[in-house]
Amino acid sequence: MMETGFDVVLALMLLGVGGWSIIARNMMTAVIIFIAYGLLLSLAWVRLHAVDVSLTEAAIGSGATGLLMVIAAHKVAGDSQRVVRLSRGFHVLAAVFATLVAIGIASLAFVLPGAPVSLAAPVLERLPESGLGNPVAGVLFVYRSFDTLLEKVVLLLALIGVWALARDQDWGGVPGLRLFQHPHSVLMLLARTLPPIGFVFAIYMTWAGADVPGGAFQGGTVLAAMWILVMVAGVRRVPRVSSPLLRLAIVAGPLVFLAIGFLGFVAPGVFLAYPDGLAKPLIVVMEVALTLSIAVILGLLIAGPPRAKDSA
Amino acid sequence: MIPLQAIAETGTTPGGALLVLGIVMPAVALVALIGLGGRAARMIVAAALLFQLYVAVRVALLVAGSATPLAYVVGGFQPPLGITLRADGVSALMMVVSAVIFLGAASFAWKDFAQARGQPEARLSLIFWSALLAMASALNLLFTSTDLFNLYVGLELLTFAAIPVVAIKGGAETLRAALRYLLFAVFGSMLYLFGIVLIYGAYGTLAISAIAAQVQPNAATLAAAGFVTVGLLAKTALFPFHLWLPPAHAGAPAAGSAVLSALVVKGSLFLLMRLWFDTFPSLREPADMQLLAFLGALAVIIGSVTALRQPRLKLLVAYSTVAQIGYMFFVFTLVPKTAGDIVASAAWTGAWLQVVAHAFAKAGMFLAAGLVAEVLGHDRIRDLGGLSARAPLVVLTFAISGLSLMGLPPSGGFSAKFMLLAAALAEGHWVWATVIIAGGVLAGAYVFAVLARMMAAPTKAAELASIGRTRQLIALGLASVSVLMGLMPLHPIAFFEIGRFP
Amino acid sequence: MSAVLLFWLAGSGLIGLAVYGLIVNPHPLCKLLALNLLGSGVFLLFGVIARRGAAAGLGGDPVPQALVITGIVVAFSATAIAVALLLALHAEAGEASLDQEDEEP
Amino acid sequence: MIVTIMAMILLPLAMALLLLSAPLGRLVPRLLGVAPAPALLLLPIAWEGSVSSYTLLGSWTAIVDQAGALLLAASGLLWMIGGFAASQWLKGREGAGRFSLWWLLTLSGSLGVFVAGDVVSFYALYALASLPAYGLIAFGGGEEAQRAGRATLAAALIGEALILAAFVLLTVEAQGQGLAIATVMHALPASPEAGLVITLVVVGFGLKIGLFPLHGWMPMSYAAGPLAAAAVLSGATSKAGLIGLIRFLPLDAPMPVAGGMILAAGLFSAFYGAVLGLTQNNPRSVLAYSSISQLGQMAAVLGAGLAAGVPGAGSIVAFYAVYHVLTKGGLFLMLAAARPPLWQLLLAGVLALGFAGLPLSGGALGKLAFKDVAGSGVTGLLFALAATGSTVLMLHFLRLVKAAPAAAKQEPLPGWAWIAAGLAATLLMWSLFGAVTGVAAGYALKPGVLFELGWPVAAGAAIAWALAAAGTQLPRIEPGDVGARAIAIAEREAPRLARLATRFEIRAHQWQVSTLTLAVVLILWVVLQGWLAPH
Repeated sequence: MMETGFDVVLALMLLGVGGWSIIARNMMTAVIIFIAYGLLLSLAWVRLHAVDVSLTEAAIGSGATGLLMVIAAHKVAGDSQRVVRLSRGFHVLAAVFATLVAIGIASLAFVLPGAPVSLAAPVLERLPESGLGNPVAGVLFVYRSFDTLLEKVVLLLALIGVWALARDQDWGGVPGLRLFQHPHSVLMLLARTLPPIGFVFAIYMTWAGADVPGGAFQGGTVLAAMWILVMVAGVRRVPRVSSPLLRLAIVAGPLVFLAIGFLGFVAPGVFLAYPDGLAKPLIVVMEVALTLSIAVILGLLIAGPPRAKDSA
Repeated sequence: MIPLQAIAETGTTPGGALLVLGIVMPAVALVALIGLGGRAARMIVAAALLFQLYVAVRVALLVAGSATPLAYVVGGFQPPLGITLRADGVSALMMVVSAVIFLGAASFAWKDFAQARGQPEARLSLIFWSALLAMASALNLLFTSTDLFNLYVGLELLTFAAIPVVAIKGGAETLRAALRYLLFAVFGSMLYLFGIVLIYGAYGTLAISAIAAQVQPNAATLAAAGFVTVGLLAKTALFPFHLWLPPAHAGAPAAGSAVLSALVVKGSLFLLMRLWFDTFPSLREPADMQLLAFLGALAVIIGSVTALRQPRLKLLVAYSTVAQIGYMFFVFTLVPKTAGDIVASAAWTGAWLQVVAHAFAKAGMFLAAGLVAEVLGHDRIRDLGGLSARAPLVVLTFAISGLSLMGLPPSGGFSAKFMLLAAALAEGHWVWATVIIAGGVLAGAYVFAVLARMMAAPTKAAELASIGRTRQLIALGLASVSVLMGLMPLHPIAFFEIGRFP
Repeated sequence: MSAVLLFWLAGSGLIGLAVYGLIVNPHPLCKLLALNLLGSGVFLLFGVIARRGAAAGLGGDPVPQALVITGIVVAFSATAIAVALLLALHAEAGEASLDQEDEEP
Repeated sequence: MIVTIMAMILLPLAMALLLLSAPLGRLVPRLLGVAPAPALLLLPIAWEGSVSSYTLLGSWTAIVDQAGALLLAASGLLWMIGGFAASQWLKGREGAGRFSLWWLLTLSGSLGVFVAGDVVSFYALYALASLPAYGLIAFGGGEEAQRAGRATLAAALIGEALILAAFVLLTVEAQGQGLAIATVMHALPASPEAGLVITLVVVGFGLKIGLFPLHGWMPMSYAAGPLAAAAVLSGATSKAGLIGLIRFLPLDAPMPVAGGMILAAGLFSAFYGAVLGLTQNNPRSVLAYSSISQLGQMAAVLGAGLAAGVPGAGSIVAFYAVYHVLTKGGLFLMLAAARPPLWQLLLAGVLALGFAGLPLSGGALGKLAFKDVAGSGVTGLLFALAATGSTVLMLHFLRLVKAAPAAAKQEPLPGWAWIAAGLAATLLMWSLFGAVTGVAAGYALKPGVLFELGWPVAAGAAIAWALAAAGTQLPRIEPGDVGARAIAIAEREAPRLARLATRFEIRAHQWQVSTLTLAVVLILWVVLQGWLAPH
């Protein structure tokens, strides 16, 4: 009963806060509400028994995404939003169809096939082969490691996408974050308040997954998010995008991942399969490299395209 | 629980590893490129794309030789736990087409995105070549993966690779186009993803073969199919979801536009066809398929007319893509549910011929448009006069690409149109037949409008830049493929049918 | 009411809100925010599906959970590119707006 | 034979490709007359009644029969004469390369279409005969020329569309047995879509031969463009439409209704062209209306053949067309000279009145040839009256030529060209008559026959004299009359519609509209699935 009550409140808050972030007039307000929403969502994930997701949501979905949007909102705050004035009728029309979509999806809850389907049992059944304890990590690094590999390529591409926007004369320089170093900006406030929350999550993660190897991945992303905040606060300098060391850090994870994938061709004879008994050590090596790369890439994504060559 | 035994043909076949290489090798090249920096870019890209062509041709030969699809179980875990790659006839076809066009576009762009010797890494070089490699990888993934979530990652990879190509030139208009493209495409992806969520909820698997084996027309599945389809429509830029396409395709560098128009929009279209013909063919509701055809018809008519009224050549070509995509959506209503008869095969072959012919014609046309802009320093259609004297090969390229777009024989465009029309008329789809024919007239009008300007006397003496012969020949070569396709007999092509799910 | 149903309804509502915001909110940053909200709603529904699949001693089906993690990273990548584009557009045009000047040719 | 056919189609295309190379390209405009040479190798077939088919490349096939060979012979000669004339005219002219390109493309299609043996190659060559003509007509670059070019192109594109529909229907009705014309036509009479196919064929090819009311573009386009171009377009390429009718009307199966309707339409066109031609004072327009009239008569003969089921009607009409090909082309070439001397006027008069069947002229033989098909009685009389109309029209033409002011635009075409064309026409007609009809040419000299041919001409001359004597002033009607009006309306309305479509597109590609539509389509999709599905 207690739990249901909590869930009801949480669900209502999610809707309320999410809706608020949509209708908020001021963009900065909307973004900050969105970050709060993300934290609420992490709670919901815990309630859904998905702690791994909860951590990822807090670190990336709310933290890193929120940070990016705060930066953006700060910069474009002056935009007049002078655009096609939409008529009231159009608003109503949009609301009607959005509501229809929502109602349609909601109604599906009652028509999903009665007997829930699940891959939990097959996942657990073959998990011991890999030596992993966390079934989510098992999916990410064993059964569907191909997805995870491609996801790393996606991250690389995101970096290329951000770097594409540099001016030619600035290329090779340092990503610019200087504008956000005003000591009293909202950002600084966040930079001080968010790390402890992230830290709490990191502790929770460690506590929940004491012997669970999959924890390192989420931990890495949480720490990456924290590193970003530290960078923004100006504690650490941002490296040049052309620095070979930086490039190495960027590709280390994907490179190790690919190498282990190809190793599979040699040892068990299948791409992305692990040699007998070596699964766990290989995965650990991979995760260490990935943690580094993820942290660096996330940091660079938030730092934005290089600004000027000689700013350092 | 999961009917594991219901999953047919998921084992690795001989040569299946080629499918992995097709996806992974461009990724390896991408990692090497970023790690080593843009200075080594072109060598890496050349090696990767040549290897890709080799892989594609090998796959096609193996599929054709055995008349069965290739498959590879990644990581050794069969669905529903793991991911299987699978190449049937159309996968192999598209792999070859994309490998050839990538090579063509890369050779065309060879000089534009060069890296000066001894200079620090240039932005253009790193960005363009990285994006090209990522697109190549993502497309092969879309052509061969049979896991719906894996395909989602592929779709996103493709979009993220396309964005830098659009935005690379900078400038407000281009950036705006890229942003529109990204936001709209991500909207589409989210709808697609929700469809997948429903499918997983209903079947506990994301493998196409497993879903196909147990699909039921229940509410969840029907809604899932709707979300997935509409999401993919947004990514394919079917009218009126094309809002991002013309500015994005017109704003990219010529080689980029060629790849975007020829291949990238086909990625999500391929997936759409994979879904409706392989995953849940039994759910093809005539009313819904008519809705797709209706939007396709709007695309053909409105797209062509809008193309006719564009002041700039690249925009005209981009709107022509909007129109040509429309044709491809007739296939959903023209291939009857009960496949196997000659009408179904004709429509099926026609649709794929249209995809391929358009790919080559449009690649050639965009490269030609790029050369036009280079020769004249602008691409205003009104002032194209005198081009035929200065750059006859470019005009020829435009003309023969146009031949295919208008659907005049001999060209792949004609064969495609002829077969689609035959299927439409045999089934009594008079309205769609009329649209297909009217689209040809309108295409003729916009192609001729441009050709007439190109052939006209120069409007004013202008400083003309010179363009290399090699790039003209590359453009001409790609366009010629669309014409040579017209020499194939007008029969349903058996290769396209290899490995279709029953 | 079970948590499963509750969060399904919440997710549906979030998707509806996000779709509305995506259509009518003019500023690209607002659209981006709506897209993220949309994504979180979709992920939440996937989480509900995972929770329904609790079996074999696990609190939820680990496959959807893993997929959501991948999805979140992918969505973040999109956000990163979008923000960079938006800021570049803002710097270039003085204002980040998606509306181009549509003139009658 | 295959080599000859391939050479005939490919030589002009190869020459067109040569234009791409700067040094060799400069030679091409001088060699336009050589391009149709391979066609002349096929000349002897015109005397044979045999039909043979060849596989050219893949599924592309050629068919050589008497009807095609007759048209090919005449057209080949005209293209050759016109080509030599054009080469002379092009000397040192700006845009010679451009003109040659359009010329050669049109030439290739114009000749190739007569031997195309399957629907695909027919469609391709027909398009080649039709679309590049735009460039020839709009060559001058003036507003009027461009307008004429656009109208011609629009007519050609619409015609192509209708023909494509007909061809695909034919193929579908033939149940995928093949694409050869003989195969698909074999299945037609029994097909439930026969009526539709014939309608599409008549309208589609009718656009090319200027069948009323599809004739509006013809006077416009023949009045524009260089004379050499007008000569080959009016003489040769218009016959692409004729061969289309010959090939794609099922002449071996009697279809009284369809045939009767085509007969009526053709005859109406014949009279309409003759009467409207009188309202023109530009000799080029008069010739264009004469073409409408003449091609109308040819269509009428085919209609009569279809009604009665006369398989040989094709050859007979083609034979009649031989005269028109060369003479009409020749008369256009003649207009190059501002004030021809009297003997030339007389010669032109004889040639022109040949259209009306002036006894002993080549045209008279054509009329005799189709007499049996056209039938006697009322239709026979109507054909005779059409000849009367032609007489009046041609006398009007001669008067205009004679009265042409000295300041009339001159184009330096060689003076021999038109005479050669006219002589070739007459020679061909006399030498072919026996081979086509199976009757010795001496038949045409019999007094009864001479009277039969002569009275409509005499009547026409009388009418012309009466009109002139009475000083009747016919109203001046703009070239293209109702057709031109229709074109003008299309010119006004099409951009308006296009603007509407563009405005719709601009609205549709706004973010909010596009995204809302996405939501609407989503809902609609599910609704359609749920409500209309049988499950």
